[in-house]
Amino acid sequence: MTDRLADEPARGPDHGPDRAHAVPAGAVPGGMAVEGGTPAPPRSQWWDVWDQFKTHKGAMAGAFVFLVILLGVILGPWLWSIDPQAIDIRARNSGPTLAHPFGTDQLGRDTLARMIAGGQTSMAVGITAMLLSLVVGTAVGVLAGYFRRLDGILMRLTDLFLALPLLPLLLVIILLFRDRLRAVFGPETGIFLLIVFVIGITSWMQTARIVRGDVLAIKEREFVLAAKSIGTPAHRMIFRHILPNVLSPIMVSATLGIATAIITESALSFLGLGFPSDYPTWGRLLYDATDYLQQYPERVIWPGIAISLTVLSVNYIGDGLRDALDPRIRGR
Amino acid sequence: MPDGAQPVLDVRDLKTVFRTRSGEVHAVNSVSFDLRPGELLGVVGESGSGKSVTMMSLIGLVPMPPAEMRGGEVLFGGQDLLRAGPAAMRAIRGKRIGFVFQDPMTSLNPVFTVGYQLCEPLRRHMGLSKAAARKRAAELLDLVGIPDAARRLSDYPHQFSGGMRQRVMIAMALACDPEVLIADEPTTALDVTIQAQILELVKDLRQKLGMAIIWITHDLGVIAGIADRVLVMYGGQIVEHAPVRELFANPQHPYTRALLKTVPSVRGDRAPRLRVIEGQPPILTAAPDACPFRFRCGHRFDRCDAENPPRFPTGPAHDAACFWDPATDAPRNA
Amino acid sequence: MSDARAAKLVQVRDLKMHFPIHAGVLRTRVGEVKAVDGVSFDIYEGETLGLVGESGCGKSTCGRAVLRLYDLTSGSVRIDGTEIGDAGPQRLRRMRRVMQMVFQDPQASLNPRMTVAGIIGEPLVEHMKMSRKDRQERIYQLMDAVGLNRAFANRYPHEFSGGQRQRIGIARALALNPKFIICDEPIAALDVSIQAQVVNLLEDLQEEFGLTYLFISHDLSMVRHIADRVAVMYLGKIAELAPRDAIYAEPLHPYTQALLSAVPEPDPVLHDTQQRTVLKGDVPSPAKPPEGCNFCTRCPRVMDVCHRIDPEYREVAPGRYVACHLYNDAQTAEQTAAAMPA
Amino acid sequence: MKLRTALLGAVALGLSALAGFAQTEGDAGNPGGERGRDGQLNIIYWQAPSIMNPYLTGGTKDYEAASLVLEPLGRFDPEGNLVPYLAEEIPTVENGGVSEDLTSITWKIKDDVEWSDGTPVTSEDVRFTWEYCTAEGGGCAQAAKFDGIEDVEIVDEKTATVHFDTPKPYPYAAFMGGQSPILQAAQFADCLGPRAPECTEANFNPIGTGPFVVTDFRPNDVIQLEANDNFRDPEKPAFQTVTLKGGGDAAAAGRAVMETGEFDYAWNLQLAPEVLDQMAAGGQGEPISAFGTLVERIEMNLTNPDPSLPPETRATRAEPHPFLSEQPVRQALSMAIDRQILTEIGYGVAGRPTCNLVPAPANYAADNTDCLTQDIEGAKAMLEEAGWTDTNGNGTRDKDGVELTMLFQSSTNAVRQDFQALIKDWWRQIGVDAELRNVDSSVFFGGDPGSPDTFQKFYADAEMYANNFDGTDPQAYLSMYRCDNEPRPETQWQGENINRFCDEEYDALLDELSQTADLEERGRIAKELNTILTADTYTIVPLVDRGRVSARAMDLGGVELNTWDSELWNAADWYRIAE
Amino acid sequence: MLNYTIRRLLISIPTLLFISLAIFLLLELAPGDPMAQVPLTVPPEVKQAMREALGLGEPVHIRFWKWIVQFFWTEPLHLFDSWFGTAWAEGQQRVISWQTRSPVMEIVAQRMPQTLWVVGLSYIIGTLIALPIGIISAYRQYSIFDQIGTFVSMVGFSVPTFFTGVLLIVIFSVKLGWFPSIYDTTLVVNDWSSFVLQLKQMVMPVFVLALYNAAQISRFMRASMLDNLNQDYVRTARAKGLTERVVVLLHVLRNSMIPVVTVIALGVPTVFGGAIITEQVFKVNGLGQLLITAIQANDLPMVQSLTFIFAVLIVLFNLIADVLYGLLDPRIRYD
Repeated sequence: MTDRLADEPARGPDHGPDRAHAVPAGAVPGGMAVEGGTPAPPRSQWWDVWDQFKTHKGAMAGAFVFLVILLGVILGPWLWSIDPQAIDIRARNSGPTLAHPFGTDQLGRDTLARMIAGGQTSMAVGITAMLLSLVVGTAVGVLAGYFRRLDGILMRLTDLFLALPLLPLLLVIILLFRDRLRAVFGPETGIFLLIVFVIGITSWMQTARIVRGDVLAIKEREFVLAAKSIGTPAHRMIFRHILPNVLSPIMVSATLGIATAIITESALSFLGLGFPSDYPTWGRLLYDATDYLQQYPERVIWPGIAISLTVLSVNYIGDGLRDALDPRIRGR
Repeated sequence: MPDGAQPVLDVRDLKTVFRTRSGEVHAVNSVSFDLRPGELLGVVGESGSGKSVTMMSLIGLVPMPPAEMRGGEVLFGGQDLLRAGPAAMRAIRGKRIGFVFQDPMTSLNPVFTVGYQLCEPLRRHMGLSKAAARKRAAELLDLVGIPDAARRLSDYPHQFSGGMRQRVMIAMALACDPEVLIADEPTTALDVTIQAQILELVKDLRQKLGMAIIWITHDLGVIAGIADRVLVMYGGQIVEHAPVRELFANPQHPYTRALLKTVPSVRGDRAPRLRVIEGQPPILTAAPDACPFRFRCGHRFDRCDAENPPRFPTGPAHDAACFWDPATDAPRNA
Repeated sequence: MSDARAAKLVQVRDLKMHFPIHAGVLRTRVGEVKAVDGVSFDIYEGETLGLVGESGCGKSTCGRAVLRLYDLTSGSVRIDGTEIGDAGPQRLRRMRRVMQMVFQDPQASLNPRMTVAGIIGEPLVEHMKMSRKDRQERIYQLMDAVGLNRAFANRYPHEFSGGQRQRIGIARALALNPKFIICDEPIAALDVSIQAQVVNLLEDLQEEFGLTYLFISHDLSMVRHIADRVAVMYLGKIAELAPRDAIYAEPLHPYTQALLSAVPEPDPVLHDTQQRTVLKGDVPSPAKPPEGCNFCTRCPRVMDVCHRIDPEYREVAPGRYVACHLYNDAQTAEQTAAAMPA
Repeated sequence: MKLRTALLGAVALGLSALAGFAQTEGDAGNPGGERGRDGQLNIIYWQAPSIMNPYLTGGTKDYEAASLVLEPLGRFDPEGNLVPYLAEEIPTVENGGVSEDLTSITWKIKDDVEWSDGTPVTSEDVRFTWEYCTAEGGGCAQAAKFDGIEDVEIVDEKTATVHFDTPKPYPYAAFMGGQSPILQAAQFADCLGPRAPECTEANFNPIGTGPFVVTDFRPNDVIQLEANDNFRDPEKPAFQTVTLKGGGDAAAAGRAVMETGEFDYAWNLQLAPEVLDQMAAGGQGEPISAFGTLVERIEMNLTNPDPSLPPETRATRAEPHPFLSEQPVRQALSMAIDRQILTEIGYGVAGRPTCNLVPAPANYAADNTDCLTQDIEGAKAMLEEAGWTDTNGNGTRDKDGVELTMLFQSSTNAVRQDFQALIKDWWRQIGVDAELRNVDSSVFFGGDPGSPDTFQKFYADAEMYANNFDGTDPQAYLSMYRCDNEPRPETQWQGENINRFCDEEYDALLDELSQTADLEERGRIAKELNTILTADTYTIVPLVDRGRVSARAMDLGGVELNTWDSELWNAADWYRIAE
Repeated sequence: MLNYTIRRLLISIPTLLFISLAIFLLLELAPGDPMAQVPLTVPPEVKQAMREALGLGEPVHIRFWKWIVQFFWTEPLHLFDSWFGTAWAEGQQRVISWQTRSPVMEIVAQRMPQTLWVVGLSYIIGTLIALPIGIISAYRQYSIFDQIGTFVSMVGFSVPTFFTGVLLIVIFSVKLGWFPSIYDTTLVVNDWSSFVLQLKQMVMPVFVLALYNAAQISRFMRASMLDNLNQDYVRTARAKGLTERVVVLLHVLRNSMIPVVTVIALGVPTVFGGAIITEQVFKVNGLGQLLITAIQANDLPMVQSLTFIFAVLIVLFNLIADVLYGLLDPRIRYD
């Protein structure tokens, strides 16, 4: 039997690694011709992914913007050394000036400095919460998919979490543990840990479901059977064979996870439940500024743009990754 | 089959190119052939040889982009299909040219009943009423040997076995009494005993209906049993063309000859060791300015690298695209 | 191929693989798919046993069960003197060095995220305590053995053609110097011109390393080429098992006869003269096999008894086993066999 | 300093002028006429009323909504004077309504008042109201107002006498003001004690004597009312129907009155001054404001909240505070604060700097103004003098190894956090370091003895919040700072003496106040008590006298903002100003 | 299918019980106090009496049991009574909100109309916008339309609704005066002009929510269409000579709708859950606003009942989604 995809005109004869054997030798750059060709450095699939990713203009723009924002908030304090907490009551409610390019707030604190500080928190929340939800989601998904015995109970657990009404619970959990954590870790670290935990713990279910589905599919792939026939034990099977192959959905979840975490944090700020009110995050800055929307519109615009741009860029990155990681699309 | 009859389909110099990120792929390269009324034209070749793309290109079923037609003409009933508009093509597809695809598991829409899918071409092309179409659909299912046809019209594709689904596909292709049936590896996904059933069915239907058939396959055994005339394709080109007995008895192209030798049989003598064609099929990214088979050919010489050989006539209704003449074991001097 | 020649490397007795079907409100077990239902055969050292059948007949499941990739429902599998049918994980892991497998789809059976060296080296990492350098050397040796250029050791599978990938899979199977390799449809996904390359390679390796093969395939012509003896499976059971020449020359079981006659002959002349038996209908579902002989629904020579009694699988002539009521009496069987038209 | 005081005076003057303007215009413009002539009135409360029974709720929004329907025997007017409503007159010792020994008060109900169902109001209803609130298991929120009432005696159909167990110099707690109106006995008869919450219909749609009756009550959303046909004044109310919408936020409410003109009246607009100005520029309405007794203050902890202390003695009088027990430190902390800036940033016209715990009514308000001027240098000198110097050069003063580091807590609220940030900044300038902390208000004011974060537990060095007193008499308010009234483990951390202040002289003065009926004399004592707590000891550091800001549409007449009673106290007099 | 449904229903009973217990315990642990809103002038002993009147004095397990009985027995009985005029539930204590001292379920029923009008309508509109956008975006992948559609839906995801909401109010209510900034829940639609009023006050909240919903669903639709456009049966349909309209809108769409329909079904509970933030911004006092005020007031019976109702809806619609999947896709048989 020939590979049925091979002659299929709908996709054309060039088709990424999935069916490279149809037109094998050198169909993709870096592929090799007949045996005996010159030795070439190894070229992992990620290069193909990157090649495809590069062709997605939105994703490239998104990656660029995201990097700029990320570098901005990381390096910002060195470039713009005003203390975000410093009060200059004489300069309150100032519009954009040379001294305060983004203006100041009602206490005369520098908005640019607060944007940078807020960005650090928002980004840190986004990235850590995403990592947490990813770790939990992947662990649950992999275990459920790989071990038939755990599948039932873990999936029930996932359903349970999916069935919990999240926003109210989020609010309750924050009310519940905020002060205890604050007592242990101090006001900022405590609430940071809590918010990250709460967002992470309530957003892993989709990842778990997707990963489980992929693991189930990969488990049926012959290379897993091949590894089993070699006698590879379960943990090495998971880390060597399963995990690397479910990376694509995990990475897409990751990008979307950052975006939702940032949005969730800002929604919590809106409901008055995020970080302490003097602790800047983009969500908090935006919330505080909505009252001044008419007087000082720039105060809304800065955090609004920052949140939207970050989430937008991350979403575009996710979109590009999804395309790039999909072997059916790659090569188009 | 009478040689002199007017061909139903005349393909001249067909070229299809796929534009990809890594450059152009010349999937079909100057392919010419004709199809005569009532005959069964077999097309053999390995995956990637361009046999399917050729047939899909004829009637615009390759997605454009990434595919692109680079000239040639396809004459069908006096009309050049490559220059016909989309509407004209739709009027031909399914009505005058029917198709059967390789994988009966995925080629039927899973959410519609078999009856609905069968009625679609009938209602569209023949303008039948719902009831009339259904009646005709039942007749068609009966024709392709599905028992209890009328009742099974309301079943979904997944309720049929693979062989039965392929019968449904055939019934669908035959629904409007097409002049041409193009079958793209229709038995490849099936088991041998089921394949035998389908082959019997097609032979039977040919006798009853008398349409011309193009049968794409990589299985020389199937070709031997069913075809009148054979095209051998390699690297996006036709390398040999001959009546079926002539081809098997007297292959002219080194590729055809090698291919025939590599295939073992369940009958006759058993060779102690299989013959192989060394190397891999070619990549089609380069412009076709040399013989595509040269890297695997035992008779390669300078000219093979410099020129793409044209199809030399080697006998009555027999030609091969090769500079080497097996009769003399020497280069042709054309 | 004399019977006395060699020891039995593999002994399979009454192997059963049943997969339960759950249904109903409480997911109770309502039945089972009898993928493999009482299969027995031996494989002698150094020979190739061909296992043929149509899709869904259980031949792949049978192969995997023999390697204990599944937990057996019942039956015994003895390889190289060790019973592995009920072996614990430790014993099984030791046995993995003796028995290996080559898979059908060279695309799917290689981890796309590992390099060739990683793939070939994995069994070495799992089972051998080797220095990195020794392992590297062993990987190169294996690549040489299967005809892969050493320069490609750090490449990823997607950069290779189908035939080359199958060579990688074979090199992986050879890494631990196994005695027994199951080839599960190793050529099914390859093009005709490549199939021959792989089959020749397998034959060369068998000769070089004294390997024993169980060669699973639906391609009767390739099996005829490579196998010493051939077993034909139908719906989870072996219908017939016999030395290659005998079975191709005079198949006993009506199913074998039909199967052989359905293979299209790549010769138009022979094709037109050949007598063919075209079977009616489809293979029944293994979840609901017919009463009596499981071939009775399609058998052109079906008798009354076939619908009632499952025929016994037994030796009707030296080395020839068949499960059919036509050969109920060994005597008649021999006569019939002699009288069979070719 | 003089200039600033003058300015303050001008602001205050301007405010009263504003209120006066509204009133005069109201009087001049109210043409009178038939009931319901002005159609629809739209009121927005950004906190939605959830119940119409003030005895079952602690929410101001609920009292105020209920005041459209339920009326007390008497109310307080915007100046804090007592005004008879259902009563013929306010009983006093002079007119004989209050007995000479101050143990009973006799109320006489007007003859013509009827419930909205047409039945007459009787002394039976007055007695029932007392029974209702004091019934076992009812959880009456106003129980404190009925403290000390021994019995309510029905003298005749329209006369009731309230007997107290001890002399009450100020007997106007029960049945006075929006929080203690008269319920109809007939309607609530089956709702006593534990059955109170089951009477949903009565709680949502009480039969009252007020200008309006409920037609549709949607808890936490909207209340629709229409004019009471049996209201005693046939010309009132001017509006036929009222919609009281709840929910959202103060900014949206202000916008709806002043910018889009969708509503006629918006309650309690706690907004930044510049936001209010911007809205007022919308021209559809204007902000109105008035001052009451609500004072934003810093409370100094006189006991040691050090977490290393055992829970039995932590933050109790057994452990004096390491530095806040020294008066110069407290005084310096107060001097460092610029109350003018705080007011400007946080409250604008709705606030004025104050140095007093009791800022009003005039009779009780002391005239301390010393604290109004920020004096950083003075504060530094004072600390220096008390021996607090920065010996280790870390920027924070210290003495005997004790660093002047404060934990300064407050509830979560944007204005309070701005204040905290500013105050921290000023304290830093005099060499005092502060760690800020804000606690969610439901926890902070929740009183849960298990939580370490309640304002009563005071596990911090200083805390900021606002408090006021009901009605116009500060006696109970000042009594909070009595010895032994502090929260402590034995009392499950309940108690009102948050600072753990204890002074014999102060307690003696309190006793004197509780025996005095003469208003002049009461005022003198109250002022003295106030000064002990603030200007003398800096135990309480008042910051801002917080007024109430609401907004009315330009064409809504008759509004008189009242901080002593419900803002809607005179809704019967409201009317539409003709174009 | 029936077996499957019954089995899922049976499984959901312990799940729901567990959820209700989890919610109850979580709320129980929360440090808030329903007396927090009571002014500081109310003395502690009065507050304590109020607490006890709410039943806060009783042990946790007794309160949970009471709640269970009230919620699963008394409330359905009341519903039954109000439908059939019987008096089974006479005198039985219902779930009472601490804040309003009225039965929780009555308030919930009162909030339903505006929630369904605004959130439900925006969900429907969002879906109706999303489907064609998703279809066209997929059919013309990487075209200008696809790029713009992608951008708009990304923006829909990315901009927090509290920001878009306030922005719309400032532009359309304050500056232009086109729409009211405050939603009137008491408006009765009985003639053309009140209908126009209703439309006007719904425009902004519905737009904000619809944008968000459309963004999500169109992404799903696009992905699902892309999956199916490459399937073999599409080629078969084209080979039959069917028009592109039929191929795309019948063959591909029907298949693509299978996963999307379940996604849409899974989104329905969020409609009943209300859109907390949008309701807050536009003063649409729906279920979301009810929940948030209840949380702020520590009205435990209300929070407990609301969250549990949401949980029931989520479980129910999960089940509906699965059943729909089975019904739509003839290949799926859950037994």
